[in-house]
Amino acid sequence: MTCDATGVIAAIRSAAAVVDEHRDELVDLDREIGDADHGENLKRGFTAVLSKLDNAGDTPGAVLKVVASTLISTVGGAAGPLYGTAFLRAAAKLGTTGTLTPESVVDALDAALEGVVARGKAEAGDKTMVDALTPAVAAARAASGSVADVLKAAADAADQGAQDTVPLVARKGRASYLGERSAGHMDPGARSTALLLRAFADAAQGATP
Amino acid sequence: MTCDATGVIAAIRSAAAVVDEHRDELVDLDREIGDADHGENLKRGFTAVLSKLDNAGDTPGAVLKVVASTLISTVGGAAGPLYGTAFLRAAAKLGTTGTLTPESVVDALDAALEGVVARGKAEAGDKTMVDALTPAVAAARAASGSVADVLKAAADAADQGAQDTVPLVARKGRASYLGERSAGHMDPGARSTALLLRAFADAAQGATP
Amino acid sequence: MKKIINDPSTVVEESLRGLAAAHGDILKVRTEPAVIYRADAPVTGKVAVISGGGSGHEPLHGGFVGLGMLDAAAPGPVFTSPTPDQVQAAVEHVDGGAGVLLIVKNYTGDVLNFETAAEFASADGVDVRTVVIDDDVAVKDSLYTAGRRGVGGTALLEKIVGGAAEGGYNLDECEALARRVIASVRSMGVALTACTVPHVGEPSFVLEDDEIEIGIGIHGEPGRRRVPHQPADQLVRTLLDPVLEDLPFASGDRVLLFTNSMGGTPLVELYLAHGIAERLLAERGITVERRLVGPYVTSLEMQGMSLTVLKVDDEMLRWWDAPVRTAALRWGA
Amino acid sequence: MKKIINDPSTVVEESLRGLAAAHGDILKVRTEPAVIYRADAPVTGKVAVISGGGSGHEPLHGGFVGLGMLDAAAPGPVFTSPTPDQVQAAVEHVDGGAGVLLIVKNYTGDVLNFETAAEFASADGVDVRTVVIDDDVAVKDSLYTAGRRGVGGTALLEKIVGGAAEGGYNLDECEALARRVIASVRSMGVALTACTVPHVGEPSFVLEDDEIEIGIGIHGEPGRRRVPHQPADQLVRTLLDPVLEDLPFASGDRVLLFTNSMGGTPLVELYLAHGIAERLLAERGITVERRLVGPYVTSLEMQGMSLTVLKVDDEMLRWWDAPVRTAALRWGA
Ligand SMILES: Nc1ncnc2c1ncn2[C@@H]1O[C@H](COP(=O)(O)OP(=O)(O)O)[C@@H](O)[C@H]1O
Ligand SMILES: Nc1ncnc2c1ncn2[C@@H]1O[C@H](COP(=O)(O)OP(=O)(O)O)[C@@H](O)[C@H]1O
Ligand SMILES: [Mg+2]
Ligand SMILES: [Mg+2]
Ligand SMILES: [Mg+2]
Ligand SMILES: [Mg+2]
Repeated sequence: MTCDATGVIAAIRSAAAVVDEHRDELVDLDREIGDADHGENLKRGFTAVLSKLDNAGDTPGAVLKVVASTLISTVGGAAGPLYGTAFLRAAAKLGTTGTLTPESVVDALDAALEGVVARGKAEAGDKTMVDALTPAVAAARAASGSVADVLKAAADAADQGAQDTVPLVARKGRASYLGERSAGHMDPGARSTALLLRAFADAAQGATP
Repeated sequence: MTCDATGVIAAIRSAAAVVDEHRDELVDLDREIGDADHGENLKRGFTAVLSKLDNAGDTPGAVLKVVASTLISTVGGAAGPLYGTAFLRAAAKLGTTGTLTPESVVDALDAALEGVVARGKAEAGDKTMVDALTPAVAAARAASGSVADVLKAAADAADQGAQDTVPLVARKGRASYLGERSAGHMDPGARSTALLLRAFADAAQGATP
Repeated sequence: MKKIINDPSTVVEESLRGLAAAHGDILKVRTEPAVIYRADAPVTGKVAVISGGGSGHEPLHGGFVGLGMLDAAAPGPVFTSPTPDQVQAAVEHVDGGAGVLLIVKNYTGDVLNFETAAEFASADGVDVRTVVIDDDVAVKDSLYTAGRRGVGGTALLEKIVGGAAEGGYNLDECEALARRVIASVRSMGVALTACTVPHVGEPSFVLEDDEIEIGIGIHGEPGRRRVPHQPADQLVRTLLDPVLEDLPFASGDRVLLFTNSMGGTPLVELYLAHGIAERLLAERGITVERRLVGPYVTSLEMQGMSLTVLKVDDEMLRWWDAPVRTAALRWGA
Repeated sequence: MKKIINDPSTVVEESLRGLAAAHGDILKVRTEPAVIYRADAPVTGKVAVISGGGSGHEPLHGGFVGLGMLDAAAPGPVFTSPTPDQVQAAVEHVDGGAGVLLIVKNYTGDVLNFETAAEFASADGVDVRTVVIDDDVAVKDSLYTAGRRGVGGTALLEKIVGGAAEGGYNLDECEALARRVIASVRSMGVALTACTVPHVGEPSFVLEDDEIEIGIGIHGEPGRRRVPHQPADQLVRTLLDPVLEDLPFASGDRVLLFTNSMGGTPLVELYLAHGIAERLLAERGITVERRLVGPYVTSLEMQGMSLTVLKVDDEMLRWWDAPVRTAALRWGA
């Protein structure tokens, strides 16, 4: 992947493929502690995104803005506005820059996390996507190296973060209605965050810088 | 059993017991080719009859008239008016006679059959209670001996008649909606007719005349 | 069996208590024998329209008692026709001196029990007429069967004739209108799942995961044939084709289309099916003048639906549109 | 999964087509984004009342669009909140210049999506207020949860506020009334069976033959606890006690009692449960002033029910009684 708009478009395409592949898994996770639609919601959203990617923009930020508004207007549920905000804030952070750098990627991830928290008011430990995104941002910031290295660190940490939601009792979102019974299941939003970051990291493999 | 009102009351009590005992069987038969209520309908009816039997009357006819009106007002469904009519016609045939004779029993059975046919318009072979009652009347008429003998002949023939409904395709009642699919099941009304006649025959064992 | 009941033998009685509590402004309930009747009955000088049948098909018939529809309903035990006493008591409660029309669904039990009641009421000097509705095309009508069943068309019949009775039709006119509606209405149903009668405790029949029962009745009695489950487009056609061929309905006809849930089918599916039926009728050049969509003639919790098509004229439309104020149907009042 | 559908991904769209065909005199439907709105919208000078949410709860909300209730509803996919575009389009269709009240059920997704839409509409100069209903006592309300869910009380809220808006209330008055209704209404539900979301194809949870789920939501999400099935007398008490203790409701209170089916529970059971609830309230000295009984806030084909109790005053009763003309609720018009 290149670190310009074309590369970002390619990364979004692989993210869409990953969502498609894991749709049933995300539905099943949401069935356990939610309402069984998370995979379907994201699939609907990323399918719409795919149809908008051609000529989505000349800069990474412009592309991510199209992704954001498409997700907001097609995903629905809690995940729609949250992921929409995440991509929107990342886009805003990147501004009009034409090429991603490891630093700008970290800053964009950080902005995404802040957006999700601002919108959803969840804290770490509430068993939400924040529990994947928070360690991901920290790991990305601590990592050194290329965009690919930063994203790999983020994805690894997000994987672990998603895994760590299993024993938690949910305090936000639909899973919170279950109280204690929400423990013992992975949070679907944390899992999808980890999947998206992994897709971006894989797409960035061998990218420069 | 004696062949007066007291004896008839006793016979009706055993019939009620038999209905209670076979309630589930009749429900199951009706479930196969009807609407799964025949046993419940008769049980409801005979339970009501039991509560009216004390001092129901001084003659067999008077007792049967109480049975008839109670069945009509509690059974519902097809069986209510049909059995109600059967008992009513039998009661009318017996008139004010104080003691049953083998001949009067045969005539009463015949009147009951005529009543059922008049009301329900079924012919032999239509897969209804008529298929149990028709051979029962014929066998009773052909039999010689006591009231008990006559009733035993009727019950035996009704058993066979009910059995013979199994291969028939129903042309009356709810089972007729099934068309060919009604074949292979015993008609619940034919079965209940056989059960009632057997209860009467058993109660009459050793009766005089 | 999981049901919200206390005891299978008191289901109907307890349910009637709740019905009375819920709709005291519209109807009253009496027991032993059980009758649901208009709160303002008898309406002097008005033809009284009475129906009834087994319970478990709610809102039919009790939910249709009230201004502009039924004067009384006689509710039998679940899926079992009521007794003559109930119908006689209904007549006594609502007879307003202008005669009584009995609307009976064509089942042997219903016909026999209403017949008996009619004899008694006539003997008491009441002018009683009986009409028997038999709109189910799934069943062969011939001299050698119990004939067609009364199903979805019953709701339409009760509304139209009830409206006319409220509007001042005399008994002859009510009866004639009823016979015309019966001659003009046809229905067909399908079950996706069976229902469980409380006193039985087990499903009335068993359908596999991919099987449906075409030509289902409303008493949990099996239908005409089992076929694999099919997409809605095809399923609606499977129901509608025999209905349209039967009367037959032809291009240029004006109809009322009634898309009915058997109880357990949710509205999202029912409206979907209704949309398909509208499209198919339009394709045939048949004009849908009025429609009714919802669970009105049900079979407990059964999943499935039925389609009813009534060929209408201005007279029928007038009484369909007339004010009605019942628990289940209400407009203009 | 046996459903009357063609394709899980087009269920809502096809169902809306049928809804529009069935009720053309009351409502219109537009797609991409999907909105159901009053046939006569916008009503100039009237506060517009808009709600919406995931589909699968029909007749909520689309069945409540019409005179005296909602001006528009935004239907999301099954059990998924609608997107901001839908809500924005709804506002555009029905804004009559007197401001817009958004009625939102308290779910994270609904709140976030409506919030976004409200921001856009406000930016366009529309006076938009949002009220969030959270009547479900099964869920703990605390700073550390998503808070209580909006369930059955939503239907009552939409009727009362819709009536007031039709009756001439301005936006401040509508909002104040809505907040008072929300503060006065409590609900609790139970599932006897699970439901199956079309795009999932399997039941959302599994209940054994003798198990029920207390405190169920309306999205097939599991409830608070599983208990053995119980007789109706006890079950109704299990639902009603926490509702009454919560507000709390006390002797002398006047209430509206809403006995709601989750979809698959037949009316015969629902009225039975309603009768029990009426008796229990009477025993506590609580006066039932009005009642609503039926499947109004459902969860597809789920069997089960909920009880909603609203403490009413004369103002609420006035707008409850006011004319309404929608697909699902209709009186006085
Ligand atoms: N307040 C919140 N803050 C952050 N994430 C949240 C919040 N509420 C829910 N989520 C995330 O959204 C996911 C559920 O998304 P989805 O199933 O698409 O929406 P819904 O819950 O409306 O059905 C949860 O698994 C969780 O990770
Ligand atoms: N026309 C008829 N003539 C004689 N017997 C009939 C007729 N119709 C039905 N039956 C009898 O009634 C029985 C069914 O009774 P039941 O189940 O109590 O009533 P329903 O069919 O109304 O549910 C049938 O098995 C049959 O024997
Ligand atoms: Mg979800
Ligand atoms: Mg039967
Ligand atoms: Mg029956
Ligand atoms: Mg959802």
